[in-house]
Amino acid sequence: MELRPDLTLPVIEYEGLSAEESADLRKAGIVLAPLEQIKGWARSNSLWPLSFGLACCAIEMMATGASHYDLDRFGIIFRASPRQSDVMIVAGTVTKKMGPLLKRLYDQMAEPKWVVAMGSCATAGGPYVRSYSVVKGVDQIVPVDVYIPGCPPSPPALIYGLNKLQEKIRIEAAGKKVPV
Amino acid sequence: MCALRSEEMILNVGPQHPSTHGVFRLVVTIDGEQIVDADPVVGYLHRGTEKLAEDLQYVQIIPYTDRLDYVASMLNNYALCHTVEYALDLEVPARAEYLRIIVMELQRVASHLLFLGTYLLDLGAMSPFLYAFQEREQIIMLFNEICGARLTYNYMRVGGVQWDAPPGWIEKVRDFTAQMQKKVPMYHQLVTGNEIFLNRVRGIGVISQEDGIAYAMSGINLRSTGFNWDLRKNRPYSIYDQFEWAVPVGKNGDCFDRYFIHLQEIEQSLNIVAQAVERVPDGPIIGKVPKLVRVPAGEYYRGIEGARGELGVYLVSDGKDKPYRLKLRRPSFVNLQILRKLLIGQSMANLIAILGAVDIVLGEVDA
Amino acid sequence: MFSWQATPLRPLTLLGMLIGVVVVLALVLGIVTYLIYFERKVIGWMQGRIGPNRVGPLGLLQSVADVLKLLIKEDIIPANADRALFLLAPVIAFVPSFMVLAVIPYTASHIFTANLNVGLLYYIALSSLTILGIVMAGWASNNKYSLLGGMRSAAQMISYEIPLGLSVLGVVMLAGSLNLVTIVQHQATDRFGWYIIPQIIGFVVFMIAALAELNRTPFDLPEAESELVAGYFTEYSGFRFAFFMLSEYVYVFAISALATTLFLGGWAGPFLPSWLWFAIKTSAIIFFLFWVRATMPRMRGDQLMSFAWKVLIPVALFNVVLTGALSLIG
Amino acid sequence: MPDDVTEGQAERTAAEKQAVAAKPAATDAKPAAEAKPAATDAKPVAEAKPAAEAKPAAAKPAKAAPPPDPRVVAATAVAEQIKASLERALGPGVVDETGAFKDVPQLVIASGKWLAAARFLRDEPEHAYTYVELFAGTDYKDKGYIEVALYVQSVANNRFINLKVRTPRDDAKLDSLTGLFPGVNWEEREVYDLLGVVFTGHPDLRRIMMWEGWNGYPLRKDYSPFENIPVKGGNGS
Repeated sequence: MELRPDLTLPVIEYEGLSAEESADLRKAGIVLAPLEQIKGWARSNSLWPLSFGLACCAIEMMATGASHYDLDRFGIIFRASPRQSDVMIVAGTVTKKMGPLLKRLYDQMAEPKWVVAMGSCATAGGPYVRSYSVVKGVDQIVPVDVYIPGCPPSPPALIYGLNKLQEKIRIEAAGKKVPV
Repeated sequence: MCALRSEEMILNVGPQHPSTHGVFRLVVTIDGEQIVDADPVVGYLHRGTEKLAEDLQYVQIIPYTDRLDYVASMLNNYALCHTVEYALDLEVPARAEYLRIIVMELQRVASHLLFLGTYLLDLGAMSPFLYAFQEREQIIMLFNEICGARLTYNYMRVGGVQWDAPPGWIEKVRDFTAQMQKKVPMYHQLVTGNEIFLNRVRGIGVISQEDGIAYAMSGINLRSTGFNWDLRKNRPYSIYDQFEWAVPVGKNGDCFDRYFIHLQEIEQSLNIVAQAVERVPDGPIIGKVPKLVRVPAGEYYRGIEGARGELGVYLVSDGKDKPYRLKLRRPSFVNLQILRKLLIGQSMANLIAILGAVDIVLGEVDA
Repeated sequence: MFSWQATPLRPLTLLGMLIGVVVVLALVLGIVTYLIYFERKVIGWMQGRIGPNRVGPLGLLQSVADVLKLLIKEDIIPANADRALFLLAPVIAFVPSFMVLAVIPYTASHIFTANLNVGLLYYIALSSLTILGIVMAGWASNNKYSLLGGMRSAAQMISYEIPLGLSVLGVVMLAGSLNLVTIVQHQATDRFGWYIIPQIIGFVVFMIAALAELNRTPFDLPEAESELVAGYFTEYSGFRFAFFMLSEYVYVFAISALATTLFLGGWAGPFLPSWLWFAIKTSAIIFFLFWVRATMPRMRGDQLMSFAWKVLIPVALFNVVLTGALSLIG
Repeated sequence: MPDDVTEGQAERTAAEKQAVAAKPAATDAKPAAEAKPAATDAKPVAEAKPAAEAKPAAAKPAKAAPPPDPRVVAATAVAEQIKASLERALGPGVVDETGAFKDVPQLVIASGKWLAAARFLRDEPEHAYTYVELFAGTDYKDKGYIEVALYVQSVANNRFINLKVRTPRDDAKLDSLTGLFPGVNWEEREVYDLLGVVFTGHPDLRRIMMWEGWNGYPLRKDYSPFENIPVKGGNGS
């Protein structure tokens, strides 16, 4: 006789998932869902960004990592190697010359990985949107999770953005849809 | 040694590399740990500022200068405004000049602090970086108070400054200056006397005076060779001639001299600020400037002493409200050319010490 | 006194041994987890920061989250890497770091200690095995930074093995034994007290060589972030990277424990229980290591080598001669 | 060839230049106090002229302007004096045009003599223009040439001049100065990259800001980013 877990287990509707995904998650059942949440907890609390500064925003990123704001409080420490980092903070203007290299760095990072577009240049080209050599937003190259406005965003803004990313990781791990 | 000659290896340092301070690539050919050739590749942050400026009015270009040498934005602001004022023969009110001097010299301190921090971080010492940032943060807070921005100030205007100092700001600057003057000896204790540090930077990356001039170097890189050349003294602009201060000059032109002059310049800049805050006059903060600045047709070039060297603006005007051509003489760009010469023959471990001491900001190199 | 060697091997004893192993392992993992936390906190305080404080109370779960995250992260094996060696390298680097812990006498009752006659030799011999793992990692990654890091590491660790070995010779001469338990007992009865007093030169050499062996600042060239990105483990991600990190911190603990044992009288001390004495002394040494890390810049490769061969080894040799002469007179 | 073109252009632009030079003089006649320090600055130069030069610089082009700016007059005199010196050494036709803006003397060098003139001014002890302050290229689309400006400074005498050279837009070619001033190496590469001037004799003439394969020269006035789609993706390698 065929085992039908979707019949034997209580039917849970996961928010923001397609019917198949919802069914998959139901098959996994109650045990695995909290496991996902634990994973989400670990991942969100140990976000290691790639130390990768492009322009002005990098200075604010450094200032955020320094004593006054101290990203280490959130368990965020900068790693030099893309292999060991989880999140790429694109801090600054992405030029057309830099774009392919940025893509390569993104590809070198291990899953799961996230991208934060810091500042208006990385978001949409910023003041250089009319320039011949600037990519109008890093989302043309890599998928972006969090956009932080500002030119450059102040350290509190960056911290807020990273906290939002942590929240997003946890919400997604709980199987819900991230409110936009 | 020759018998043990090994295969040469090409190593790509950057564009993403922790010690290139941004997107700078250095293709080094190494033989063991010895550098045989080095080819700096720049342009990863080329944003076309000069082209964009041709479509902008003068006041609209000022924010773009902020983003050139983004650790010394005030000085960039000034370079542009000064050139336009020079072209217009404009008189700047005294209060504006004093405010400019104060923010420019504080900016120089902030910029040099950032150099100290990152340079020592490159050499493997973590703490000085964080100490330097603490001090820098205080300067940033002062700037935040006077113009509402932390990094890209857009503070200066043709003929003056945009905002007057808020009440109590001058006193805050005075307090900070006094406190910072006491902290400089602390840096000497922490870093200058460290034997490991001295061994890494003394006698490394020596620039001779002839090379310094031939390679058109400027700023601390040139002064470290023993050549006394500071535009604030040699071609006085603004009101620098009204203050008592000295130009620190190096002896050997090595990395240590460059580091040490940075520290000494912090002292001198604080010195200027301390004198300036005592005699800030009252009055208007911006001169009689037309709403729409039109520069008479012609060519103008003015260089000022930026944090990294001679920061110049070359302005070709055809009499309109927009420049016909705006060329920026970026000191980092010019200074960086000597890198190849400095690196060849050195060991890999010295690469970082040499590159760091040239003190470049990529936003300025690539413009 | 309890000794495993004196106990015949019965199923019950075997079970006891296994339990002992698991307890030590769990203990060390706990220690390492909080060592990382402690390092981040201590260095943070020295730099005017707060350090991790958001994950769990006071940030105590920070390292747990880090390790968990690394374990569930994607494990990348670069396409051009030497697959077999790449997989093997973290294991080879990691296993000896735990094996050396077998000889450390934590308490007065050596329940968890192999009372080896050649304990010190065993430690030094096994700890040099890690170099193999590091060189393998550097070579197998097929990355130039990794290779340079691995090579530098090998050169550095081999050079500093010698002063490390020589520096403990004085202790061995005074105690007349290579057995770590005996060394601790000797210190309790020796007329100079702890060996740090008669062996001060040896202690200094030992600490410097230990810093170099651990690849810590100012000798952290192999993983010099500003030069070689992340040194020999540049290409490692996920739990393989965690293995390298773990072995590094296990060694921090192990070398501090060894220093305590050799120079600070091990578990011996008045009033407090012996394990607490051991913990206090070891923590002090660990704190010292972190302190140095927060203070010093990095040395340069050639200076590092010449320092080992031209300064440390002669000094260590002199110490051996001096100790011999003194014990001949005394 | 190019020389004819530049010569012809020079003829026409000379008049313009003078008119332009006169204009600032007219505007800044009022703030006399402002002009004073610059005037005193220029004075020693003006005094040094007769001492150094037996031949008097007869032509003073700024004389026609209503109230002549003393800075411009002095600077133009210096330019004339340098022109005379150059022509004595390198023969006539070296300098196409002289003039001044504010206190900066300007000389337009014939493009064929660019390297020789720069070398002469660097090596001759009386000039000793050894330090390059600025190297910039400007595209004059309407006039059909690209102008390269070189601000060189005499460290010993503490003065600086603006040397200029013009080359046609369609076939922009100049001698490289890298042999004289290593410091213009990257500047020339930048001008090559952004304005398309080929520097013959440059040891390493590659694009510097954009990558090889990029189409067009962005700083030219007729450049449009939409027509110049890059040939291939940039990665700099």
